Amino acid sequence: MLPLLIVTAAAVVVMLAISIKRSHLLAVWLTLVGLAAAFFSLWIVAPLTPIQVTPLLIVDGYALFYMGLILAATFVTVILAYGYLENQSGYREELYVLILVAALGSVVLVASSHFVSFFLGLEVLSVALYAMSAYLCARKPPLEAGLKYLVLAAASAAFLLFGMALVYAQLGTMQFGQIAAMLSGGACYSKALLLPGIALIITGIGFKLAVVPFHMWTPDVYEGAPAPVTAFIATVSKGAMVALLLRYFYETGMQHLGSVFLVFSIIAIASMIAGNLLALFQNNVKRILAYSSIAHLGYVLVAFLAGGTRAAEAVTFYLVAYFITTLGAFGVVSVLSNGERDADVLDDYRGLFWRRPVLAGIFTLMLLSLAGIPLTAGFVGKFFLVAAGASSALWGLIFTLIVTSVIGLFYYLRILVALYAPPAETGEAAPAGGLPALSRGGSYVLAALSVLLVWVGVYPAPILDAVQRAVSTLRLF
Amino acid sequence: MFHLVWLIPAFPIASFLVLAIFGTRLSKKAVPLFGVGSIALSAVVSILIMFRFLTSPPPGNHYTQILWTWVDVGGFKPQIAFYLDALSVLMTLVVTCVGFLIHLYSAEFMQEDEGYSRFFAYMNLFVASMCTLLLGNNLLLLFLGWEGVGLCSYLLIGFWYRDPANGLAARKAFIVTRVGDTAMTMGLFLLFDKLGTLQIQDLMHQALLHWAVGSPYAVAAALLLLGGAVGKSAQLPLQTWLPDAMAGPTPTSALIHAATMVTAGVYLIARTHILFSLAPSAQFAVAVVGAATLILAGFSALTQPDIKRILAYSTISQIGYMFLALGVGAWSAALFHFMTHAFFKALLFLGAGVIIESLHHEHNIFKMGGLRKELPLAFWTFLAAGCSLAGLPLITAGFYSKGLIIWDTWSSAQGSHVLWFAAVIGVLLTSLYTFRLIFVVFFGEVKTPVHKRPGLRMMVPCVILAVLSVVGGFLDTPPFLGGVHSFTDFMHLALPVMTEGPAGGMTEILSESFVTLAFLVGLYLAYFFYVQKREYAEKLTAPAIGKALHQFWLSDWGMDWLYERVFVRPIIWIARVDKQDFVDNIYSGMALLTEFCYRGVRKTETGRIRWYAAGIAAGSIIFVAIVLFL
Amino acid sequence: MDAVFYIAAIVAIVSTVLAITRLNAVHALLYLIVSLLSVAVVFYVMGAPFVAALEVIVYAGAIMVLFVFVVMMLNLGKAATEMERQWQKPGMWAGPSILAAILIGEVAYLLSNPSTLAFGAAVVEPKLVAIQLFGPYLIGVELASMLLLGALVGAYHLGRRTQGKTEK
Amino acid sequence: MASVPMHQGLLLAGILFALGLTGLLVRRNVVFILMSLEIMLNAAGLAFVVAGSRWGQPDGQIVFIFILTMAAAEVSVGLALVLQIYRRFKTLDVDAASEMRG
Repeated sequence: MLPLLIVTAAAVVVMLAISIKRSHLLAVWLTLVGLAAAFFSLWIVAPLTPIQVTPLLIVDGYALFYMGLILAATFVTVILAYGYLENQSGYREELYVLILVAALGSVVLVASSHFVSFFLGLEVLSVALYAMSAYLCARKPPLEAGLKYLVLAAASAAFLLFGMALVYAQLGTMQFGQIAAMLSGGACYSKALLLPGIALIITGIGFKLAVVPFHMWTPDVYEGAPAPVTAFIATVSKGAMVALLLRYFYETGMQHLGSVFLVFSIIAIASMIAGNLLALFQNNVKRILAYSSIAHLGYVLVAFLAGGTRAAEAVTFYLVAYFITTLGAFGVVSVLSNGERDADVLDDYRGLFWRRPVLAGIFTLMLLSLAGIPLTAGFVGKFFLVAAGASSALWGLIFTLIVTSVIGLFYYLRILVALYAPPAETGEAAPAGGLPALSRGGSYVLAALSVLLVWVGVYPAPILDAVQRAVSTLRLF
Repeated sequence: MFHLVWLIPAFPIASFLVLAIFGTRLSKKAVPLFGVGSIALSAVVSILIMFRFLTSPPPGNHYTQILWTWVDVGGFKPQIAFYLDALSVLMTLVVTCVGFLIHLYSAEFMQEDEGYSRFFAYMNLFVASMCTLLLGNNLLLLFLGWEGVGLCSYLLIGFWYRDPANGLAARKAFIVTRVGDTAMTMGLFLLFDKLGTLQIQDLMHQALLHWAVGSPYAVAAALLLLGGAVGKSAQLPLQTWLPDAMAGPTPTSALIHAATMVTAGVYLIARTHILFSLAPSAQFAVAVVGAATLILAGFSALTQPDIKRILAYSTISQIGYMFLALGVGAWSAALFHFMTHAFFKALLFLGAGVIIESLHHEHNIFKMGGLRKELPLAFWTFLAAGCSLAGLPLITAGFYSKGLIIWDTWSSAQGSHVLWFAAVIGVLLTSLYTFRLIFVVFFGEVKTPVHKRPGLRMMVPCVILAVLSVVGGFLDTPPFLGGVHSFTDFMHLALPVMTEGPAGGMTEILSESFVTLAFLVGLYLAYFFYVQKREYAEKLTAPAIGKALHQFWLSDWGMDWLYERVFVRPIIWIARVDKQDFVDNIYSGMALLTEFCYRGVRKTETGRIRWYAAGIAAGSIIFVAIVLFL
Repeated sequence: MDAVFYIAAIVAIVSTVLAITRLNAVHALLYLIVSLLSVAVVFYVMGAPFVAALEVIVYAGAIMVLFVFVVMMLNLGKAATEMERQWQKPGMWAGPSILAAILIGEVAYLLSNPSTLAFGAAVVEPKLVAIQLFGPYLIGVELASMLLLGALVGAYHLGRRTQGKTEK
Repeated sequence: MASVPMHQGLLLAGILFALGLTGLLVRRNVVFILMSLEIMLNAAGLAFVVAGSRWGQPDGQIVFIFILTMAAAEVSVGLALVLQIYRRFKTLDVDAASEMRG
């Protein structure tokens, strides 16, 4: 419970600090300290786990691992946001309150063991995200993104709630553990309400994961939202949802129900295909990353469907790699953005190598990792996904994964080609000394992420160990 | 002590990262501090390890340092682990020490170049990759290093990328070696598939268990690995990239294209020697490739006017000797020649670099002359190296290492007299082209004035290498000249002893005499044509047949011409004819289909919230229907 | 009591239909309030008096007032209604109506299952709800408070009229 | 006291939910869209109360309270956004907010 309390307290403290004295730096520092404290409190809590905190939350090794991941990613987001917002006019401090609230929601999600905490965590996360996406409300795209996100998220939440109500009507309990017990208990439960309920819950989960056919908001919101917020949506909110998906379905064993398995297979295949196809000739880097994230979640579902400890490990490891890579990629977008607009058009990256070689190198690394080239974290992650899928003989899904990965290479290479293209010979080719300084925090974070990326790619053992220990606490159905 | 082995590649890698990231911001002084210092540290570590290995060898004469397991999935668990035995210790020592000297030299040589830090970054990455190649305990790690050195070679050949010719040379090197690498990759897959491991020692053990001598799998695997080795080591028929690779900066040529990378093929074959002994026919192929290469490259070297190309062909030819030795099972002789060759060939290139620098980047030896007095130190060191290359009897290292190979070619059970004869002819050719080079460049009248003299940082490495080129040979001498066996004994800790065959009327002393004779004949011919009667040399090429032969050898036996005709043009022709190909339609059709699908799915991204909500609703309703009715 | 349920249900459905079809926002809101009130009646019939009261007070009261407030602020008058008339073409109803019909069909199908599910039918007293709410669901209450905090900060930030251009 | 089968309650919830969904898909005015969302959420809450009533548990009502809270939060942020959008886009047409696509 301690990490949750600290995050909550941090949000309140930051808000109070803002009301007393507006200072961007102070708000950032308070946020960072709060996140760091929450992160380190994980170690204090660790010896006490697993512990069931009221019926709503379960804090076990698995939850702690994902909490750590979420808190670390939030930490990175905050640093990126600081550099990003320094260039913006208007009030900036509220964003940190929202980020902390969103982090709280995600942390609740990964520890949730009850429909109520599931849905409340989700909503705490979502409500903060609406405001975060539309944060720069002096511009049109963020407003549009915020509106789209709000309407669709609320609609999908309604679906989710209706599904939960159906499951509850059928089983009379909302706790995952008891649902599992009932499902294994006997076949006397007619599945009439249960199955549609699950299907509607999948809608809610699928929306947050941005998988086909619930994916269409993704590119618009990614494009419109400020780059650090996009990084947050792409990592934290999805990661928390995947954690919940694993816990909910693995602990109740629902994915083994034939038709549910079929539904997930359709989603996975459609996501891999549509995500990769849509990105092909896209010229907006943020949209490319959005589409590629759709595909990546499709890959994750392949391993998810495989089931078992091995699959949970593969998914968790993949998420770690995906977090590092995605934060890095959006981090590059974020540090390149200026006060007027985000650097999201492919032309912004043309010849970047000649202007900012190190940044181009980092971006290259991130893209290679997304594409799954060896010696990067992305490769090892994808390797585990395929291995997990293969161990359950999901050949159709693996085949799709591989074919679509090949298609995926194309658009990653398109960005790479642009990065290394000779600098445009236009009139504005006078960047000598004219390059604005990059935010220092952002640069350090990017450097750290790239080191981490290669480190995990070359020496995955420690992370793998941690993942294995975390997943071992998951009570599989 | 041995557990420090990971530092050997770690130092250069660290320095590479520093130079790559902060290179442009470092001062001119700091760059060599990192670039040269890291290699110096690596060299110190490898010297210490060598010392330790000699004084108190590890149990079983090998040591494995497992750093970590990369991934562990279903039996496939490549480790990041380093393996030390006599072979890898020796080669690492030579690579780091010679590498250090060349780096020191480059610190001055490249000083004026705008890509100073970039150069050192590439060079350091190269040393790191090379050490990974040598020390890796499994074929995957070895392959990583293998590709790493290939990449660095590519980057360094094309270092002066503004000249398109350099870019072309780099690409040629990359593509030609890639042909070999493809074969090698297939070999790796074959080995992993059949034997289920990539760890080299396990692999050899499994091969011994499962495969009989001459088993088709062993032969196929050995031949595929040979393909890789031939590409990397510029042996027939994939030698054509090396002379063009001279487009790179001269220290690059010294380090990569003479002393280290090109011997990776030798290392690979020596490392997998058990596999080759299981495949006698493949091993014989190694010997034949080596013998043929050393002769052909020797002839080509005779005709070249460009000083670096002469040295390049000479390198090809000398590696031919190593292959020959490997092919007849004289494992330690090959390694002995590798070591001495690293010394004198590196020195020759460095000397060539000194000459080229001091003559306004002049490469043509016929525009040089009389440099003996102008650059005395360069002359003497170059002479020492040249004599070593040619095999000046008794005092030079080259004589001992080459003599050993030639004698082993005769005396080995797998040797043959024809191969021996070819090797002796090779000595004659070597001697001839080496002294042709020396006489033309250093004697006669001055043709181009010297405008710049090398400094200390360039000459110190030359002198050290000159000493090594001479005394390096005394590690192993024939019985009638002291009979020192320290090198061979050391190598036998890791490599098997050669099986002797019937001597057949030849003795070692007789063989060495033939070598001496061949050396003297070559020396005399060179003296005759290039000092006494210069005009005769031109007359030789005057008649049609002479001219044709000259042209033929100059163009490397028409290899490039041949490849152009046999491979490049037909492929282009087929490609052109095949434009409307049926199979092609499938691919372009797939691309079109993909694009069509893209246009289709893109239409779904209308930007309208209501449409998106409809998507969610429809998806949800369909899924409910699926679970309800299925 | 059955009759009360059915009447309330029919009123709810009809008023909801009217709410989503009205062109004038204020009219629509009034229908919506009627709908919510009838749902409150349904709650009461089903033995949940506490949430019935909440439905009236919070939903029909507070939240709808918020809507009315915004509609007033935006001053959507006759012109807006006219605009709505142009936007709302009859054809637009077809697709969504089909989707909705399928959805209702599915609900009906799954409820037509013979395994009859009768109400437990006991009245759940507010006291019991409160005990549960501040017992096992305490964390939920706290989370709800954070939810409102997030919404508060977000709405405050987004609702601000002038983006502080004078700042900095 | 009640003898209405649960079916009827859930059916009502389902119908209301479907109506809300229809409104969401048809209306172009942002305010109407938010209203439709409220209808859907309310329907979900109704379903929970019905389910809780079936089991005679207070849990369904508790979830309804949380849904109420959430609806309030959504509406407040949503309406703030509507005000902002009206200021920038000078319209309440959601289709105007479709500059990003493709």
